Amino acid sequence: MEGVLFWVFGALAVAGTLVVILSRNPVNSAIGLLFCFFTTACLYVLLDAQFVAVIQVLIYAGAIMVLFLFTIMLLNLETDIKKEVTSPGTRILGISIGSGILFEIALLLWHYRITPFLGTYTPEKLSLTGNIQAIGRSIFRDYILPFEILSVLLIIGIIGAVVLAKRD
Amino acid sequence: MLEYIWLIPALPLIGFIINGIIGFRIRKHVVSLVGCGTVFISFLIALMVFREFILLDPEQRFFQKILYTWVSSGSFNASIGFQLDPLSAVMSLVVTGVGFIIHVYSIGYMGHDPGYPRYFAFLNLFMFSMLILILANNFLLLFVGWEAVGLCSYLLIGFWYEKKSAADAGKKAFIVNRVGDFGFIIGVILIFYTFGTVEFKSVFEKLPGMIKAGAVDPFLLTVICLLLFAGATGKSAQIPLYVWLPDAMEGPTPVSALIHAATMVTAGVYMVSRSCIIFAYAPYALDVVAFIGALTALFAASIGLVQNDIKRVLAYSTISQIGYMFLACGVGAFAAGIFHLTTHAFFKALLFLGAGSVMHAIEGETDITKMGGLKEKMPITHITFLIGALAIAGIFPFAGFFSKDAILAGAFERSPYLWFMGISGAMLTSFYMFRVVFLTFYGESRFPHEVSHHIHESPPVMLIPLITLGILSIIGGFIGIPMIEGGNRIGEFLDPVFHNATTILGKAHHEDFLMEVMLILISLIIALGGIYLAVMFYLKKTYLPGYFQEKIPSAYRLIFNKYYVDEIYDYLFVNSIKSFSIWLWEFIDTVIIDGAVNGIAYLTRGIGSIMRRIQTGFVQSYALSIIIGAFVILAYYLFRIRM
Amino acid sequence: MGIRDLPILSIVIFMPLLGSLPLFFVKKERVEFIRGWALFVTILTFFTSLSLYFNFDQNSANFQFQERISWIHELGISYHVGIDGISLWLLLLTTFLGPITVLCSWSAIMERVRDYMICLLILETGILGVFSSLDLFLFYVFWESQLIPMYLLIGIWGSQNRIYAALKFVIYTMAGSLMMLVAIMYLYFYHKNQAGFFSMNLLDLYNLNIPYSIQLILFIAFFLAFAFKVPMFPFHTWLPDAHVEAPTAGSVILAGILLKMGTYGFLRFNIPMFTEASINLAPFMYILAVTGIIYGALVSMVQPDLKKLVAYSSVSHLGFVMLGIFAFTVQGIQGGILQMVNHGLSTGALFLIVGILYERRHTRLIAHFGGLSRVIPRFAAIFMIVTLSSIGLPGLNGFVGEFLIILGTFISSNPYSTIAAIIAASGVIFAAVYMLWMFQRVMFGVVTHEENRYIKDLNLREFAYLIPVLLFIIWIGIYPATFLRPMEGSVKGIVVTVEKKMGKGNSIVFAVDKRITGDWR
Amino acid sequence: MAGLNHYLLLSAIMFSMGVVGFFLRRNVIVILMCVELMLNASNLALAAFAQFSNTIDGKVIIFFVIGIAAAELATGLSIVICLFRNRETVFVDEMNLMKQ
Amino acid sequence: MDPLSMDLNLASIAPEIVIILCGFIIILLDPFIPYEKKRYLSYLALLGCSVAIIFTFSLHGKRIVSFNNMIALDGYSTFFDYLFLLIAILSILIACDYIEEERILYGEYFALILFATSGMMLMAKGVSLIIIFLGLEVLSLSTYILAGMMKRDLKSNEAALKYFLLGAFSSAFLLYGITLIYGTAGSIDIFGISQYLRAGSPSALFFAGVAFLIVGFGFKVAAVPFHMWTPDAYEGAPTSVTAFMSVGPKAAGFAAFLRIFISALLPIVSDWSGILWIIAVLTMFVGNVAALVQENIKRMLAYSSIAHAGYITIGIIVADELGSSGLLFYLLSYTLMNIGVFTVAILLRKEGEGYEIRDYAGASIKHPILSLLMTVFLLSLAGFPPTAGFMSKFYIFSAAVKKGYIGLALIGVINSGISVYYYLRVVVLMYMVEPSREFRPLRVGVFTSIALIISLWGTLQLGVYPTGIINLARSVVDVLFYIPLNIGSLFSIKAF
Repeated sequence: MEGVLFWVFGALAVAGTLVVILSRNPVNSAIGLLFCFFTTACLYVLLDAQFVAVIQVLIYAGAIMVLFLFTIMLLNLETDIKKEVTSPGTRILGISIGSGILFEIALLLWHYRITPFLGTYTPEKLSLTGNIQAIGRSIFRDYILPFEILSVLLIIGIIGAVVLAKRD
Repeated sequence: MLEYIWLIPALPLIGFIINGIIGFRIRKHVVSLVGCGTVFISFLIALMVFREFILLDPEQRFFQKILYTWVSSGSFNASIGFQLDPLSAVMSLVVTGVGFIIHVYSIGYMGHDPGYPRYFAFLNLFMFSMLILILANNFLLLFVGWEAVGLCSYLLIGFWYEKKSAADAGKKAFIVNRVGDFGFIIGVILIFYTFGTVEFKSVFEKLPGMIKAGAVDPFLLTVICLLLFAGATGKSAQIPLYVWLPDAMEGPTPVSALIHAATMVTAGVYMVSRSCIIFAYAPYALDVVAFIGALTALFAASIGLVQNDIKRVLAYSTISQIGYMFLACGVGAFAAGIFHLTTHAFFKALLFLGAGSVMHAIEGETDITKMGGLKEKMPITHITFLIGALAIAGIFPFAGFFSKDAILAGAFERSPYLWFMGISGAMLTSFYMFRVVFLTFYGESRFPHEVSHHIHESPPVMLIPLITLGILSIIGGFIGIPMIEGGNRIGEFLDPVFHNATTILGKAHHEDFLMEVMLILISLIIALGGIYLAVMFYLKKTYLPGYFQEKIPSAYRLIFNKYYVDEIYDYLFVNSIKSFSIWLWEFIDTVIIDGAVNGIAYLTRGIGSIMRRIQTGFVQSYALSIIIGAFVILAYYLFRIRM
Repeated sequence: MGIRDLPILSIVIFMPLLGSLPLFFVKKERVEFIRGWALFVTILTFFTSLSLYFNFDQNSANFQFQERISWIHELGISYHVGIDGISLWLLLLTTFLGPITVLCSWSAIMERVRDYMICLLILETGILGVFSSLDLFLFYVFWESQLIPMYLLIGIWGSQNRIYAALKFVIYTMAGSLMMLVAIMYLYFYHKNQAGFFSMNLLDLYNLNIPYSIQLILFIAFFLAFAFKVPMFPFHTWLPDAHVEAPTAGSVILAGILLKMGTYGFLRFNIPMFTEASINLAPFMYILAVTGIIYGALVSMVQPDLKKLVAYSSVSHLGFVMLGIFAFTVQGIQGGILQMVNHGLSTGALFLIVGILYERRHTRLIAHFGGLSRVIPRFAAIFMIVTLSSIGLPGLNGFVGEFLIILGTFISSNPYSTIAAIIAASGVIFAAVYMLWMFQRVMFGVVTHEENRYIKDLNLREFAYLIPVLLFIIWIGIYPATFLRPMEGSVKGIVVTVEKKMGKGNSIVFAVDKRITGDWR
Repeated sequence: MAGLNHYLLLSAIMFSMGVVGFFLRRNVIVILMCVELMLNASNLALAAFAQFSNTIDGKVIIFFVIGIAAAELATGLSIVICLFRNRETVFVDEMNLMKQ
Repeated sequence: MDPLSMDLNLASIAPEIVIILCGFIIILLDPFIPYEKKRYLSYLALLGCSVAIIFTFSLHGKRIVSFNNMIALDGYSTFFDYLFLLIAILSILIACDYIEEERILYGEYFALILFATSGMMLMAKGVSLIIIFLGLEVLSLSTYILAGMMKRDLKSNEAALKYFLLGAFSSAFLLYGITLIYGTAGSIDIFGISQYLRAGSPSALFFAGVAFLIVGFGFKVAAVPFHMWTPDAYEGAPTSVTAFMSVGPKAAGFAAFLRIFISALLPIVSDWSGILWIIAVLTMFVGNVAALVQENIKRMLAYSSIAHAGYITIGIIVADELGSSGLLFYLLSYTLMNIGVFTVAILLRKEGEGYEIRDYAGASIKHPILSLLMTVFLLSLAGFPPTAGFMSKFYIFSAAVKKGYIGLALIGVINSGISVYYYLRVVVLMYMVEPSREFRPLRVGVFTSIALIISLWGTLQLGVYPTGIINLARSVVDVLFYIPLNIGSLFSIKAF
């Protein structure tokens, strides 16, 4: 079952990314991205990361996508979709170099099966204590400093938005 | 007194310093006084030294005075030191004596020249250098004098530097001399390499022992001698480096008399005689010396036959006469060479001064075809000049007769061919000398009217030197009368110097008396024959020169143009080197070396421009660069792992 | 407290630099004061440096007046200065030329006098430092730091094409010295590996035992740096440009001292440290040196520009120096060092003379002159003497050096040295050709350009700086012992080092020496 | 059952797609979306790694990555808006005032 | 949740906290301060930096690992704290006059500089990849905004956008690399990674992670081929920001780069030194050669900064204490001389952001002192003794030679030979060419003067007598090489 779901969601996620990079209309790209995010969230569930899946939907699909769409609307971008053209040469170059990197990673994966280091958070243990609890404990204890730094980062983002997007 | 021999060269140096630094501020007669006075005192000292010297035993006639160590480096040592032996004693007398006479003559001759103090300064400097040359006790100091006289020659030839030909001639003299000096200095170095010293005394004393011990390669000695002789050919104007001397006549006539006739040009002879022992052990080199000498004697005399410039005729005659001296050295008759050097100093200086006197009278004209009939207007000049001509032609009892005869006798002993060359040269000599005499002093005056009007006898200050030298030319030969026992005083006096060399060369056995008389007679007849021919050509049948000129024009032109040697040299060396240099500069320097460097710079900038073009300003192309970078690094790792 | 207790060497080295500091605070309009001050500083430096000579122990081959202070302790770098008989003369030559360069710029430099004098003074410190550093790092620091003042001198106060020339000068010199930097670093770590501690000290590095193959590479690295500086053929093309464009003082320093840094480097570093490589590469050096001698002379002959002519003649003269140094004989090396001094004096004086002409006529083309002897006789006399010195006339300085070099090379044990000496000696002929021809074209003949008729003869100031040079030219010519004696010990030290490495068995140098002592009698 | 490699491959595909999109698209906003895709790919890989290695750090890091993405995006979009005000364009190929 | 079990040592990040707080205070105060008095904000910022320096100083010599192996307070990070605070102070000092003239006096400017500084400090202090990544993001975001702060200026907008897009792109790579390393090594702190590597040969995917790390850091330090953003971003950004960008992010990038590659990746040094070798060589060549043909001084300095990144990279490749301390020393001297150059470039610029190199022609006549300073800084950049530039090049190249990277050292010196040309070109123009324009009358403010004096003094001090700094640099890098089997054993002092 899980395997099937992985293939289904995986295929959908790839389809979403394809929409993002192939659609000439940014709104369509945004929808594709949204689609991709959703399917990724589903994959997170498959990976026993339910909390992350929720966050993914809330922040990515909710907040970030809205930001994207607002901006697209604000800048009224649909009018000049036609400008979005790339020469075939560029396209071939881009696709080949992209698939080159993909090919390289795949090759690494294919030939050298990794045996990951095994930690203590077995699925059993996680289901015992609860996924969210474990993550929360981790974030607010082990990862307290990154968490605080993230807050600074977000404030910088706000300052940036204020400084740059404000009309003067 | 011997202690003070360093004063002999030092005094002219003082004169040079005084005249050189403040000469242009002090009055003319002070300049003359300083110029002549210092030389005169030197002469007096030389005389006194000589007197003291002659009182010593012949074996003890050697004296050395070392002032200080000049160059000392590692095992090499050369000092500023003077040595007195019979050879240098004779030379110093000749140089200071003749030098003084010519100084005095110059007072009159150069009287109206604006560069008067400069002239005397240079002349004094020359005296200093020449005395260093002959009094030096080692090869390096000799070389100092050697070069310094060359410098003075350069300065004095180019005395009238505003005349391009004079400046050119000076430069030519210096450079041609340098070519010879190149050989000389290598020779000196080889001497040091071989003997470990450059001091005359130790070199000459070491040599026989080393030969005996087989410690020295005879070939090396030959090379040394040839190199030294190369220096001599430069300084003494022998084939192939004689070309500068005729041009050197651009200088003032007293300079020609002093430097280019009496003293400096004979330095080569002096040097070869000085090194006679080395030469004695290098018979091949000696043969070369003899052959070059004889060849030069003949060759230069042949050019002298047709030259019209009075000083140039005398110049070629000088070359020719020095050739005789080398011939003497080459055949081992060193004493005869020095003897001829001395007499030649007298009569050649006389001839030059006489020519100068003539030129002085006729406003610098030097072309003998434009002269004539000066006999009446300048009687004393005429007489003295005639004495000089007779002396050089080798007519008994004039000085040249004895010295030339001694040389020819030596040559005959060595090889009849050399003798024959010598005797032919003697014939040519008497012919061309009397050609000059006849064209200048006899016959019709060929001067333009306004010139002949002014012709006058020279002032006493010029005539007295002429007369003095005339007397010397007459009696000078009697210091070396051949055949009579004890007559060859100069030979005996010089014997300590040359003894070893002549012994080695096996010249001990004496000539048969009859043979000697025969030779003397032949040479006398030949000389007289030359005079007779000159009489026929230039007094009796004056059409003859023109006739021959038309009959064999190519030979005439060849000789008249001095066998085109100057032109050949110009073509071979001067021009080709100049164009080669320009090629070096404009091609090697500019195109190849700078081109390579600029090329690299250009290439670098080119690459920079390409990079600038890659920097398109498009974000995507920048991203592409990152992607390619990532791709390559990944590929590197893939490759590495697979290995 | 005796004078030997004072850090006299450091005082000499840094006096010009310290002297330049007050100038930063002087109003630039007060040119007379600035010139006077610079003159005062340079003269003071000269006299102070004389005390080095008077306190110099002539019998010692060791470095004297050594001062050593740890500088960068971690890297084993110290401030270590000291002089031996070799550097003594170059040091004195530098301080001697100091006042002369100030004097010759007196009226030639009218713009930015203050900056100019500052550059001159800093330059002097840099050069003095190069000649007295015993620490490789310190040496390199001084070596590079004299580059910039010189660059500015050429670039700011030069003539039309100055920027190109200045850049060429810097880039060429840098190109060479950077290789040296890497080699220095290598040596440094080599020493660490061999001796166990970091040291940049020359005396420590002398004791290194370097395998031949590495020596070869290091030799080449140092060679590049020095060959560019000397400059040896074919690295010489920056020199004519730099000389032509530089102001007179720049040319004087360039020719007089900067070029010696290259030859000095060979003597101080290449030969003692990479002895085997030096011995084996000597024929190669001969080829370059001899080519330089002949090439420089020939090209010099056809130059239309006075300064270019003198510049190419420098190539020729420095070829002699290189030849002598690589002869590995006492005579050769002593001659080489003496010739460095000689060249500094003679060529320096030639540039002064060209500068004097340039100041009066604003041209350096030989064709624009002619017949000057009549107009300016005193100038002519001095010019003549300098010319003669340059062509190596006996009795003047050039001869002693050249003769010793040729002699030293000739008797060297190297099989190629004889032929090299002979060819080099022929260079003397060419020297006469180009110098005399130049002299003739400038001074002799009749005045062809009307402007030349009114040229003024030397003034007192010009006499004041030419006469001392002349005095030394004559002094070295007639009594070189003053100069040869102090360097003897150091030179012998080098020769002994080389001969040790050669192996006594097959040393021809020794054979020659044996012959020289005359065992055959 | 999908293994770690499958997830990683999927993540790599998404990452490469993001890279390709970044290279190909001209619209700044879409380019930003591509960056988001790349970050998302990382997230997927993180989650997979965490799951298969029995650690929790990966899943925590995702949390931070999402935060970073948000802050980055806010900044990026404000730059875009600022630029749009002056230039009236969002196409990066029209932004090359500086090139040499 | 037990608070005591939290490994929370605030003291170890005290300077960062001070800086960030100071930034917040400035932001908060900004709206209440009238326009004329905004300058006081800069005093505040300087005060904050000074306090941070005092805190850093009080932490000097301590070795603390805290926040669950995320932050290491040790000599290395202390050195960088000093360096970054110096950069912050200098940037603030040179910015005041400039942003007033260019009408960008915002409290935000200083706040962002401070935030960026805190990001840099975290990058140096972080021993966990996540901290380093977050620090980098803090730094980058602040810098993107700073670059775009001249909102009306098209070039500034464009610079910000390009920098941002490519920065985001490359940080995605970096993140992917971190992910892969985490996945294979099972740890994100350098101790864990190092242990993983010493346990045996790493998994192949780990190398992909390393590759992406190189991409990410390569971008940050402007190494070829990840350098293309540099000229555009430098040219477009306000010059005071460019000055900051040219030293700050580069130093921070190298701090993290070195920490990770030495502390964590030293066991596989042979696997990355080759790559970095090529990158260093390319960086030096591209930077120097491209700088030869630039007409704009900011662009020229951008390429010069690329070239210097190449030299500095040598310090990583060498991978020993000499190289690492050389890198530290180099960064310090580069900071001083580069800030100096930019300061003079700002002062002598032509009205209206004229930074063409030819605009500097003849500057020495009107502004002799500034020209002299510029010359000193440029010579230092070119590596002439006795300046910091020479000393640092000497240091880093000799480290290369010591390790046997003679080729690298040779290429390095050849490159500094090339670089002489373009640095001296500016000197040529200033001194040897007649001015082509009127230089405006100049009032060099106190702040700017202080900045100039600091940079000049530093440039000369490090060139003439660098012992103290070399000592310091050598004493702090040993921590990179000493990799404890048991973390606790090294960092025995856990609190103070």
